[in-house]
Amino acid sequence: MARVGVFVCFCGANIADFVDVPAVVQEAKKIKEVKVAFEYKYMCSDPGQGMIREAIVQNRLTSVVVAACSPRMHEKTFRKALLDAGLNPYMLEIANIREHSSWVHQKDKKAATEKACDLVRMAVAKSIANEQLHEISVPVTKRALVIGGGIAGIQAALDIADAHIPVTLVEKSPSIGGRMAQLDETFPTLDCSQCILTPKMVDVASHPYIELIPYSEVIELDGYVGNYKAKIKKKASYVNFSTCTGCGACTQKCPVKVPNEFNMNIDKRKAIYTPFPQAVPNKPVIDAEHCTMLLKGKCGICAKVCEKGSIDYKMVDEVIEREIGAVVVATGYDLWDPKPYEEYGVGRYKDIITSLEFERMVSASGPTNGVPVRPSDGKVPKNVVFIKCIGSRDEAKGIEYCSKICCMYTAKHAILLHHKVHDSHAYIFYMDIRAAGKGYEEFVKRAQVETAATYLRGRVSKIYKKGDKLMVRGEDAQIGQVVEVEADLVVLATAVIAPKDNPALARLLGVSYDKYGYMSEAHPKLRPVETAKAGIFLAGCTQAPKDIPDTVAQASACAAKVCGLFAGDTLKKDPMISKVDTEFCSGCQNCVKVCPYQAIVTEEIPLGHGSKEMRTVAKINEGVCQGCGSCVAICRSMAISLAGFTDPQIINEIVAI
Amino acid sequence: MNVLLFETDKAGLHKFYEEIIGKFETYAPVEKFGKYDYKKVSKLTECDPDSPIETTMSIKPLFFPKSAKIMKFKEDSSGTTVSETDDDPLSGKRVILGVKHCDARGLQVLDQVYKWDYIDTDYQKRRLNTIIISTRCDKAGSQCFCTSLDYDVENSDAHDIRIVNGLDGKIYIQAATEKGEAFITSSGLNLSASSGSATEEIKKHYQSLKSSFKLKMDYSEVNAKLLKLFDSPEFETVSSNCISCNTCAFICPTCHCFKISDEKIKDTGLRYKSYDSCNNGYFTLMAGGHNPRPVKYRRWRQRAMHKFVYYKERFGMNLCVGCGHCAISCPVNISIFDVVNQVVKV
Amino acid sequence: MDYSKQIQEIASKLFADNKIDYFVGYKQNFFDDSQVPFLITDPAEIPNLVFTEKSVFNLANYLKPDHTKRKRVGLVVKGCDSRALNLMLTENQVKRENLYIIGICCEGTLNEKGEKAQNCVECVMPDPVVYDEILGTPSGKKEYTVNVDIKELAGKSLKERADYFEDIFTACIRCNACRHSCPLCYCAKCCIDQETSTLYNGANTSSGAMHALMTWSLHLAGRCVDCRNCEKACPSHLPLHLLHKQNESVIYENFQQHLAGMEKDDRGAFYKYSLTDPDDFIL
Amino acid sequence: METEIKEVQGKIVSVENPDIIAPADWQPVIMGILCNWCSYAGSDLTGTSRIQYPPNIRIIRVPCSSRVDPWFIIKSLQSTADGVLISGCHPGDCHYISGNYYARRRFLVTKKLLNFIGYHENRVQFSWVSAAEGPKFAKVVAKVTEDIKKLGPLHRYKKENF
Repeated sequence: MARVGVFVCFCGANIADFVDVPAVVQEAKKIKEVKVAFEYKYMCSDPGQGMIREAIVQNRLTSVVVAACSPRMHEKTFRKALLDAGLNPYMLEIANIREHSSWVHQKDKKAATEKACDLVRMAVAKSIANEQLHEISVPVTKRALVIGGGIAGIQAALDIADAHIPVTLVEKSPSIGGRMAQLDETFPTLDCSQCILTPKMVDVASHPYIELIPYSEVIELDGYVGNYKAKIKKKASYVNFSTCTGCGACTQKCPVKVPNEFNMNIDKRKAIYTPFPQAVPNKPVIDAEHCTMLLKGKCGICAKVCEKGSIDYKMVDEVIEREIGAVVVATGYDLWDPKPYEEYGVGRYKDIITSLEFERMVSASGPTNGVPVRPSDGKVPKNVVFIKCIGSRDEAKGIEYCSKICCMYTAKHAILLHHKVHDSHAYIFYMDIRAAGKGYEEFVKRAQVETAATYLRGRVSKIYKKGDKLMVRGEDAQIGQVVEVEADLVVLATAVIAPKDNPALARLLGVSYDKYGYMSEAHPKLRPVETAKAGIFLAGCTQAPKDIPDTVAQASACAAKVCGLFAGDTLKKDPMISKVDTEFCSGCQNCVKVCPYQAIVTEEIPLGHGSKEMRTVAKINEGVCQGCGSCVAICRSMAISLAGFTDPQIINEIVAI
Repeated sequence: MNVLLFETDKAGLHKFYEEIIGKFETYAPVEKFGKYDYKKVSKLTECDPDSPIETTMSIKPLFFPKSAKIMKFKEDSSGTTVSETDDDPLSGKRVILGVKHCDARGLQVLDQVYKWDYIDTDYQKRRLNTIIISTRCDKAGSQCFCTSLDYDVENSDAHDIRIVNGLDGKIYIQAATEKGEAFITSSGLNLSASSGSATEEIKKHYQSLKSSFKLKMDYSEVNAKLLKLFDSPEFETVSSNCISCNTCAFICPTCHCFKISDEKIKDTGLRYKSYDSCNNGYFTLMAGGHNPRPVKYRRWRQRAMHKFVYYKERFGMNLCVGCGHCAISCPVNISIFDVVNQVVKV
Repeated sequence: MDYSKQIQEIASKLFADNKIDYFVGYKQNFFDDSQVPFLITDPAEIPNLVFTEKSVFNLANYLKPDHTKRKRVGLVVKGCDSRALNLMLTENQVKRENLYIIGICCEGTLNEKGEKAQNCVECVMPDPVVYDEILGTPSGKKEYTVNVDIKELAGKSLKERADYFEDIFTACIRCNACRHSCPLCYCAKCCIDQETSTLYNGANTSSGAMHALMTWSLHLAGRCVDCRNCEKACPSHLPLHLLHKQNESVIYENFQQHLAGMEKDDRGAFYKYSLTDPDDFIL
Repeated sequence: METEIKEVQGKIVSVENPDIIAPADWQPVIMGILCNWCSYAGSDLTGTSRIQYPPNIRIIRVPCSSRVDPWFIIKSLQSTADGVLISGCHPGDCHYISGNYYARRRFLVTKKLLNFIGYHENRVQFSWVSAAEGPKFAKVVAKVTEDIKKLGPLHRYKKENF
C-alpha cells in the first residue's frame, strides 16, 4: 500500500503569488494514498529538505511528491533528501507547478491553482507506480586505444599516457607522424613541422604508458563503453624489430626501387625501407608487393647484409587482442584526386602538381632537397600559379564543403616559394580568402606584401601548353576580365577528403558517419569529440577538415574525455534504462533494429520451465542503453519497460485527472 | 401442457407483434453488418421476429450482458467507498420476440448456475421481468441437434409463449407457461381462440420438424462415456485447427464464465464483469505462472467435459442446447457435436 | 484454380522423405462449400487435402507455436499469405529451414456469395514472394489501388464516420477471433490481455473495444498484408479491414510506397524512417 | 471531408456529435506529452521568461517523443482530455539521434487513423519545440487550445462519467 507525501513549495513569491498553495495542499490531502502534505517557503532550502526527511521517516512514506520548480532544476537535490531519509531516491516525483503553472498563468490564479492541483494529482499517481532503482555501475578497463598515429593520435596518446593511463597506439603505416611529417613549415608561424613533431614522436616511442603498434590495423571491436575488446592485425614486416638496430644497411643494398609514397611518388624508395629518416620506430619493413625475394624467392640481399639477422622472410600477419575502455579515432585525411579537372590537363601536363607534392619539394628533407622543380625538365620554376578550391566548394566535380586549410597553406606556399626561389613570382587564383584564426589574416597579408604574390579572384577556366610553358586562363572578377598567366609550374590546392576506408572503420566501430565519410560527432556543438557510441571519441580530420591547432586541441579534448571516463573504478550510469521481460518477449527483434545505440542484443533462453528447446529473446546491454524508450514504444507485446517511465506510470498520470 | 391457444395468420401475427411492441419494452432480432442481434425495437419494421434467424449472439446477453457494471468505487483520504451502480438497463418489464427454442432453453440451463451457491439477483430480476416469445421452428438448420439433447423440444416450457406454424397454413400462438398465460390475459392482446384441431396441427408440426434433423446422437450415452475418455488422444486431433479465440464461448447460449476488470479515472472507478472463455490460453494462468491448460487440446477437453459431464453431474442438464451456433460462428468451423462425436466413437 | 492433386502429391512426397512433421492445407467444410484449415501429421489424411478458389484462410497463422510446435511444417500459401510468412521469417517467428512452402500463384479467392473477394480484386501481389515450390504461372506485381470503402468513408462527414465506427466498436464482442486468426499477432501475450486492466481496458465496452481494435490495427500498421483472416473470423462480420487499409493507404502514400512483407528483411514501415518523411502536419 | 466547426448562439457544439453542446465558457482539458530534452526544456524556458499561455494543458514528461506509444493518445482521449499535444525535438536535433524520426511516422498514421474513425484532426496535434523556443511553445499551446475549444467537448468512447 503506497504511502505518499506531498510537499508544496511557495518558492518565495514565485509560486505563492499566482497559485493558492494552501488550496493545493488541501487538494492533495484528499488523495487516498497521500498520508502527509504541507507547504513551505523554500522546499529546496536546508530546513525545507529537513522537513521532507522528517516527514518521510515519521509517516513511513513509500514515495514523495515535491510540487515546486522544474525537475530539471532540483530533481537531484530532492533525490538526495530522499536518500538521506533512507528512501530510494527514485521514489521521488516532481510536480512542476512553477515553470508550468505559476509563471505562465499569472493573470488567472484560479486556473493556475486548478492546474497545480492536477499536476500534483498526476505526480502522486505516477509516484505510486514508481519502482526502487539503483545506479548501475559498469566496470572499466583503464586502457585507451588510439587509432592513427598522426599529430591527432600522437597528442591524444601522450595526454592520456601522461595521466598514467595505458594507451595502445595503432598506426597503419610503418611509422607514426602522419600528414604533418610530410609538411615543410607550418602556418601561420612558419616553424618547421619536423622540428615540432619529431620530439613528440620520440616521446610516444619512449613513453612508459604507451604501447606503439605500427604497421597494423584494428579489425574488430566488440563490447561497450569501459569494456571493449579490440582485435589488431599486425602486418608482417619481415623484419624482427626487437633485434633490428635500424642501421640502414639493408635499405642501402636493396636493389629494388619503388615509387616513394611519402614523397608523393616524386622519387623512389627501396623494397625494404623506412618511410623517412626520422621515422618512429626507425626500423625498416619489407614491402611484400615488390620484394623479389618474397615474390620470386630470388635475391635475399638484405638478409645477407644484416649483421643482426633480423630479416625473416617467413614472417606472417599476426592478430593480437587488447582489452580497452575507450577508443580515440584519429585516422586523418586524404587528398582529393584532381583528375576530373580535364580542362586543366591534369594528368596530361607533367608540370601541374598538387599542393602536397609542392610541399615535399620545398621540404629540406624532400626529394629535391628543398628546391621546387618542374617534373617535366627539372628546371626551377619562375612563374608559379597556385589554384585554390580544387574539388572544394565544387558540387559539380568535387564536394560541397570548404576544406578549410587551403587558403592558409597556399599563402604559406607563396612565401616558401619566395624563400626558395627569390626571383620567382606567385599567382594565386582564389574564390574567397578564408583566414579566420589567430594570426591567420596577418599571415595572408604578409604573403601578399612580402612576396608580392598576385592574388587573382576568379576560377581558372583552362590550362593549355604553349612551348614548354603552361598558359593558365582564368578570369579576374575584380576587373571583370579574362586573364592569361604564363606559368612554369601549376600547383593545385586539392580538397581534403575523409580517408577512403573511414566508413568501413566506422561500421566496424559502430559509429555513424556522414555522406562524405567523416565520422559523426554526438552533437555538433555540445559534444564535438564524442560519438553517439559511448566511449568512442574523434580527434582531427577523421571528423571534419581542420588545421593543426584545431586538431591538437581536439585531441587533447579527447584525452580529457578519456581521463574523465576512467576517473572512477566503475562507470556510474543512470538506472533509467530499458529492461526486457523475457516471458512476454516474442523475439521479433524489432527493438534491435530501432535502438540507436546497438544496446539491444539477443539471448537464448529455455522455451519452457526446464525444457531443452531454446527460444531467442531480446536483452538490453545496461552499459550501452541511454534510456530513450524507442524500443519500449515499438514493442508490441510490451515486453520492454523503461525504468522511470513505465507504461503504468504514464497511464497513471493520464487517468489521474 | 397449457391449453391457452390461439390461431391466426401472418397478418394477425404481425398485428400481435405490433401490439406488443406498442405496449412493452420489446427486444427482437435487428440487422447490423449483415448479422442479426437482439436489440430494443420501437417498430416491427426495424426487426425480423418472424422466422428463426442465425443471430450472432443468443438472447444470453439480455440476461448476462457481455459487460456489466457490478459496482462503483471512490477513493479519497477516507479510503475506498463502494456503491451501487445506476439502475440496471435490463431489469425492466420486457418482451423478447423471435427467440429460438434452443436459445430459450439456454436460459433454463443458465438458471441452474445462477440460483446455485450464489443467487445472482440481477440475473433473477431480469429473468422474472422478461416474457420470452419463441418463434416457429419449421426445419432444422445444418448444425441443429437440439433433439438429441436432454429436453423435449415439443413440450418445452423454456419460452413463455410459442408461435407454431401449422402445416395447415395457420399460425398458432400458445402460452407455454403460467407467466405466458398471465401475460396474454392481462395485457389485453386481442387474439382469436383456436379451433379444436390446433393441438393436432401443432403435433404434426413438431413431427415434421423433428424428422428434419440430420445431426443425431444419443447423449445419455455420451454423458456416460466421455469421462472415461479423459485421456483420449482424439482431443488433440479434433482441436488441431482451433485458433484459441473466445468466439464459441461468447456466442454460446449457455457458457457463463466471466472476468472482473476495473476502469478508473481520477478518484472514481467502475468494476466490470465481462465474458471470458476457457478456450483462451490465459484463462487458467495462475499468479505463480503455472497454467494447467497451456495447450489447446486440454482446453477443448475441458469444454467438452464441462458441457456434457461436469454440468450434467451437478445440475442434471447438459451445458449445451444443440443450437449449433458455435460451429457456424467458429472461424474454422469446429463443431462441438463433431468433437464429442469423434471422441466418443473412437 | 484447383491444385488439390498437385498438393496431395507434394504432401505425400514430403511425408515419404520425412521432410516434415506437419502438413497444413485445406479440407472441405462438412456443412457447406467453404473450406477450413487442415493440419495433418498422418499421411493417411492426405486425400482430404484440397485447394480451390474457396481456400481463403491464411495458413501462415498455423506456424504459431501453439499449432505446429516449432516443428518442420509443409504448408500452402497464396500471394498475401506468403507476404505474411515473409514477415514472420523476418521477425524470427519461424525458421526457414523448418518450412517447406508451396507457393500458389493466386487467381483470386471467392467470398461466400461466390464473387471474387474484395481483397483479391485489390490484390497487389498474387504470386508467392517466398516458396520452395511454385504452382501456377506468376502474373507479377499489380498496381496499388486505394480500397474502395476507404475512399467512400473518407467522403463522408466526420459525424457519419464517427457514428459508423461507434456502431462497429459497440457490436464488437471482443472474442479476439481477429487477433487469433492473424498470423502476425503472435505475441507471447497480447498487450490487450495484460493483467493491469485499469490500464488496458479489460471491460467489454465500446471504449474497450475501440482501444483494443485501434491498438491492434496500429500494431499491424505497415505489417498487415490484407489477407482478411480477421474479417472472415469475426462472428459479428465487422468490416475490420477498414482500419488496416486506412493505415496501409497512409503508409503507402507517405512512406516510399511501402507495402508489408514484399521484400525479405523488411520489418514494416514503423521500424525504419526517412529524413524526408512528411513533416507538414507538425507545428 | 472535414466537417466545418459550428457555433450556435455563443454555445460550443461538439464537432463529432452536434447533439453535444457546451456553454461558451467551457474549458477543454489538453494532455501534453513532451520530450525531456527539447520540448520540456522549452516549456521550462517559457516559464522562466514568464510568457503567458492558456492554462488548459496538463504536461507529462517523457525522455523522447519516440517513447510515446499511440495508445497514450487513445487513452488520453478516452479519459478526461478533449485533446492531445505531443511535442519533441526538431528533426536532426533528437537527443537520442533518431527517436523523433520513428515517432514522426507513428504520429502521422495515428493522427490519420483517429481522424478516420471520427475524431477531428485538430484533437491530436504534434509540434517540434526546441529547448530554445520558449515563445514557440507558448504559441503552440495557445493555438492548440484555441483549436480544441472550437471543437467542443469530446464524448465518444469516454469512460462513463461516474
